[in-house]
Amino acid sequence: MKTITAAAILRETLAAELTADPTVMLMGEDIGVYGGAFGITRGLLDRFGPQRVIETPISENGVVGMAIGAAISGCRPIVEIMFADFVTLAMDPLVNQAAKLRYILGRQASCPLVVRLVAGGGRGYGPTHSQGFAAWFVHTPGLKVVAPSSIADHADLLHAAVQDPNPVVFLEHKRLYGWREPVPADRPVVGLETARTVNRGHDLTILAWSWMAVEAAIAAERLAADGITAEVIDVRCLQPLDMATINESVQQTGRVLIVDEAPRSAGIAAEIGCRVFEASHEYLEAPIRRLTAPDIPVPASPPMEQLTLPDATTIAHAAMGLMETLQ
Amino acid sequence: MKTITAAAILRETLAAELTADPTVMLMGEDIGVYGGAFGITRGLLDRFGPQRVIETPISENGVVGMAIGAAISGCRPIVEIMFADFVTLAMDPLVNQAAKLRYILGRQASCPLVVRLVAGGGRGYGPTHSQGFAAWFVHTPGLKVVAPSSIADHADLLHAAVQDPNPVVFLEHKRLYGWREPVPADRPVVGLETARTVNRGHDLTILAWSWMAVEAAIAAERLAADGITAEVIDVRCLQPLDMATINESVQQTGRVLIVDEAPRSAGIAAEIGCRVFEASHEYLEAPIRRLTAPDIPVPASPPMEQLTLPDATTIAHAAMGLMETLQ
Amino acid sequence: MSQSISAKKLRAAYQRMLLIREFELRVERLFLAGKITGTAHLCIGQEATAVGAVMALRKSDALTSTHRGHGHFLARGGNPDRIMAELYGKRSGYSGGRGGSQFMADYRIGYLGANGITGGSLSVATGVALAARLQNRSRVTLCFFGDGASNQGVFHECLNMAALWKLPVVFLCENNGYAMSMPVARSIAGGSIARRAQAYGIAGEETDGNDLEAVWRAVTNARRRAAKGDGPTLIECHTYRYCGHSRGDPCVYRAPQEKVAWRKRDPIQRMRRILLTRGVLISGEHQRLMQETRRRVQQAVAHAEADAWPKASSLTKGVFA
Amino acid sequence: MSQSISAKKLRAAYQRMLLIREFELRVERLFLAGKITGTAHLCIGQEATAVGAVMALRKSDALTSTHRGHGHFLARGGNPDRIMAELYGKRSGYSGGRGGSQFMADYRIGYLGANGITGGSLSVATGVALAARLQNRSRVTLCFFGDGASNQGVFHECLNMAALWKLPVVFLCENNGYAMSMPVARSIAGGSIARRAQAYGIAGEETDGNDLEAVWRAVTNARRRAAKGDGPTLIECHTYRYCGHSRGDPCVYRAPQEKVAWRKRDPIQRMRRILLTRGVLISGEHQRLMQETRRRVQQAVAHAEADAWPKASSLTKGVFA
Ligand SMILES: Cc1ncc(C[n+]2csc(CCOP(=O)(O)OP(=O)(O)O)c2C)c(N)n1
Ligand SMILES: Cc1ncc(C[n+]2csc(CCOP(=O)(O)OP(=O)(O)O)c2C)c(N)n1
Ligand SMILES: [Mg+2]
Ligand SMILES: [Mg+2]
Repeated sequence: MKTITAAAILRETLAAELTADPTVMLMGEDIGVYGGAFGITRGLLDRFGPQRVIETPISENGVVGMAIGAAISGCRPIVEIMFADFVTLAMDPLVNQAAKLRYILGRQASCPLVVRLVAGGGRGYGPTHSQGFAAWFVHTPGLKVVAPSSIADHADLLHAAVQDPNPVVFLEHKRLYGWREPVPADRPVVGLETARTVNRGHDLTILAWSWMAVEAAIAAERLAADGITAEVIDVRCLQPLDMATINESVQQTGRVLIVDEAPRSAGIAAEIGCRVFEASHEYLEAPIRRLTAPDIPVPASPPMEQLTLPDATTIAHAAMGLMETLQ
Repeated sequence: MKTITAAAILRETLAAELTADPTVMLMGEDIGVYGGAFGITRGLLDRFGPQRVIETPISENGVVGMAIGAAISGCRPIVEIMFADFVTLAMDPLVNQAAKLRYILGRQASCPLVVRLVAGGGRGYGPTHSQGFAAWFVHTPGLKVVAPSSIADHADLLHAAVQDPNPVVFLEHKRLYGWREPVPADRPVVGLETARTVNRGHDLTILAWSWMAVEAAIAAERLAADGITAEVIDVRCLQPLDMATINESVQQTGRVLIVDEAPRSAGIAAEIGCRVFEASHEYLEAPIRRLTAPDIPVPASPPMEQLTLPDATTIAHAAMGLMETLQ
Repeated sequence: MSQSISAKKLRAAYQRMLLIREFELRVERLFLAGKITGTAHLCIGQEATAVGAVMALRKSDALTSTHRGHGHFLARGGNPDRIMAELYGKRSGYSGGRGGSQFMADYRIGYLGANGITGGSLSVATGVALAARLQNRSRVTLCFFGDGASNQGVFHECLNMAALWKLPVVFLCENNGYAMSMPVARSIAGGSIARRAQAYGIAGEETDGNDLEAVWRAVTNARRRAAKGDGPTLIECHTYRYCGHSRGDPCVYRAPQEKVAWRKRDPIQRMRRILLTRGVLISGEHQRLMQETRRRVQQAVAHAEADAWPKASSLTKGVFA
Repeated sequence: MSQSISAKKLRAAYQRMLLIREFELRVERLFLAGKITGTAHLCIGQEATAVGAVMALRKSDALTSTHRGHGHFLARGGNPDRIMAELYGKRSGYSGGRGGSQFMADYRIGYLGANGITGGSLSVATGVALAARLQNRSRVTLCFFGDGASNQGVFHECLNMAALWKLPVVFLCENNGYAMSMPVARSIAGGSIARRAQAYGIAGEETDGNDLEAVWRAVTNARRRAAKGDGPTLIECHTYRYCGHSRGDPCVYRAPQEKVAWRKRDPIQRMRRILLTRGVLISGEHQRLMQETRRRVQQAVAHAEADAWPKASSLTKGVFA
């Protein structure tokens, strides 16, 4: 089985999509010779030329709006937003145009747009280069939202996102770019509304996604050493949510810990928490627990940033606490 | 006791703030002779002149950014965003600048900015003129978020917002502009972190804010006729939340219905639901219930819009359902 | 370049202008009567710009509109029944009642839609032009926007990119003197929108937006340049809306004389005089055309009145494709 | 207008340029050594623009900076110890370690801060200028931004408003030829940033950004106009960054000869030659100044190394005032 990083598999996938479908195009800042700030598009300009790999000025609003125009014209644009933080400049086209076209205009309009956001903290990039805003998009009807964790999922969900006829916000975590995992060549097809069970367990369910799913898996190993078996589910598809998989697990374990590195208030952990509660409250043996960042901007200082974001240690700790609680 | 509309009391309050404090200034589109799209600033240009009532071109991003520049220079700008939907264009200055200045730069920086958003549906204005995005701001550390319902609160919370040294997102519901209520002249001071108990009851707690609190109060009257006494709490301050008031009520009634006209997923109702659960789960006699809009854009067609948004009827119905459920 | 429009086309254009005028006047009354709720922005007085520009397009071309979009839609051949039904929020409306005045489209005729966001269609249109380039299609995209919209940042972003990449797009600013209550003199630094083209090294042109032929000529030339690969053009059409910005606008921000002066330059009357002079229209024919037009509008109203509301069960359907 | 800078000031400017150069070179090494993490954008090669522009300001003036802000901060008198501590994420940093390279400020000296958002300071600066107008203060605001930032929509919005209201702001574009890897030739339609001033009817000027005196003159004149109420000026300073865009940029997008050519126009060497010619600096003095400067930078590093981390208990403090 080949071992590969998220950065490399994203690059391979983009190349494969560009090869397979002449309507696929990339747009973004510095995605040409530079290969994008994180090297994801490296080499693609050379291979596919400037008609397919369109390097843009720094104009996030205009670029996302243009991608919408291209998408309704039969192209499949994939836009890279260098840091998710900059999507604040493109909320209007995403929310007021892309998200609404299909519902309002009906079948005549489809908007197969993928917006790749480089999200998340942990690299010391500071308050305006460490955000993700996934919750905003989940709160925007008409957008699909995906945040892969496993390396294989980076390929499979990106492929699914490109194939999808709807606008998809695709969150990539910068800490995963250099993360390496073996990836089987033959993999089942993955849909945009599916969660992934990372490992089985019966004591509690840990729900996480993106980088936090990696931390959760590490936490689960540590918990196992203490005799606690945690079922880790990589939620990965944030809108729509695969509540069936989640509820099935929770109804077996009776305990659930939801982990999100975003600020706590009105985050996705709250939504999942409510839905679990709504569907599975009679199975709960302990209160649902959220482990998130506090409601603060992400500080740049490395030790402060570390304190801000959940990690394997704090996840394991929260899980232990949960095991001690009685409903 | 004088009876007055939200539009009129907002106008009075703006005038009072402009009079009391020479650093207060208004910015926005058509806020001059036109008086703003909803007439809130009518007459203020005449009274306070173009130095204080600054009519801007259609440049939401630039205008909110400029207001930040003015705020850190010792002014107290109040920006009107004609429809909340257009704040999508100003997310960058709000989120990446205003919200973070204090936490990052410390005491040297304060940003006493009020951004007034004309929010909400129910007027047939269609998908791009009926949103509110309150949940986005609640999810943005460093912003305070307020959404008054009572007419008095429109004055008192706006006053508090203007006095506050932090950026405050102030959501006004367009359906309240013409709503009229008696307003006592002598009122206690109201803080930006307080909920308001609209009426007492012991069977269940209904949590709502903005226009939904009006609908909830009407629902409570109908429920009373059926022998159900609902305690209605106007949450009104959405960030920070007054969980003390909310939990106290829930712990007495054991049942809670949270009403929000925004789309369901990752909305404020989810956050409140989780917090109630976290603090009060052992008091709950029935599962927490959320009544929200479905995850769809707000349709323009009047009957469809009505089906989309919760109202007194659906609130009463949900409350009855809740009374029949057993934990 | 000197070009002229055939008599037949001129006549058709005149009829289209009448249709727009009568449609809009009727919508105004329907609002006052409470038959239509929500909001709508009427283009009474601006008909020559809509029709003159759209008739310069080919069938394979595309156009994007604004919040003030009924005229553009009708100019492109939108069905008055379905537009009216949309305003009523009825089932056969272009958006099945979901969009209302500011959110309807007919992609089959290249009408990519009104837009509730001021400036919102600038980037979409530019992207459509980009796609046409990539797809090697001969399509040119016409982008309507207002003087107010030209102050949005995205205007700058799109003109820059369209110019850099010589995209086949025509930016047409309907300068009606005001953005809601904001006069151009207080909102456009430097005074001219067309002149802003120079900043991007593209062609810019001002024209009389109440002169159908002038608009047609300007757009025809711009269209040709765009199609040839010579890049975008920014056209500023000077025109005027007689009506308020939207329902309930008392127009306190403009002097009554101003409207009177513009009435003298009414695009429809002017066109009528020209057509009579040229013998394209014969005396008295106007009455007949008016009657036809009114009947057509009445039919649209009757259609909308009789149409059903959207199905309640459809409410949550179709969010995703 | 012909003006000149006193010998004393020129000397101080030269020293400030040296400080910036040495500070940045040191930061580069600290990154490579893993002493500093996160990111930083260095302004090596652009020192004349920073120092020349800032020295044209008065004490009561304000300035906003960019992601490439160390030079602007040092030019304005920022304390190297606290800047370095901020890069380290330490407690005495200007933002207590919370902000890092792209988010620090010292309001007391009118330095309103770096900005992690390309173009993010344009509106803030314009708003500061608006406030100065309302407050009847004589303050002029200098707004630094890059060629890349000039493509953000907010550039257009702010230039328009500043021009309309004749705000006391000086927009200074540091055109270093690239936005990250994007060359100006492929990103600025029309080719000139300064010329975009015409669109707004304001003064625009190009100048050699590696010539401290030229920059100083341009900003001095613009400052005077702004203070007099004559409105904003857009100044485009042509300069070059020797270093990569940020840590780890291999600069594949530019030819090595280009850098060589720009080295010949190095702002510091050029200044040294001039000062020597004018006798402001005597031969050999440069060595001494360099030593002093290096000591100063070393002191900053030592300070940052010795400084404590922020208190863990402070993590959630201070979100609100
Ligand atoms: C982003 C945004 N800001 C504000 C509005 C409210 N608004 C609708 S139309 C309009 C005026 C537009 O002026 P202009 O572009 O000149 O078009 P006109 O109405 O004159 O046809 C305004 C401010 C909006 N719809 N979208
Ligand atoms: C809104 C936004 N988009 C993109 C970036 C990423 N980015 C940081 S600096 C930069 C290049 C800026 O170029 P320029 O304005 O010319 O400044 P320079 O780096 O050349 O000093 C980019 C693309 C950002 N920080 N913010
Ligand atoms: Mg206009
Ligand atoms: Mg640059």
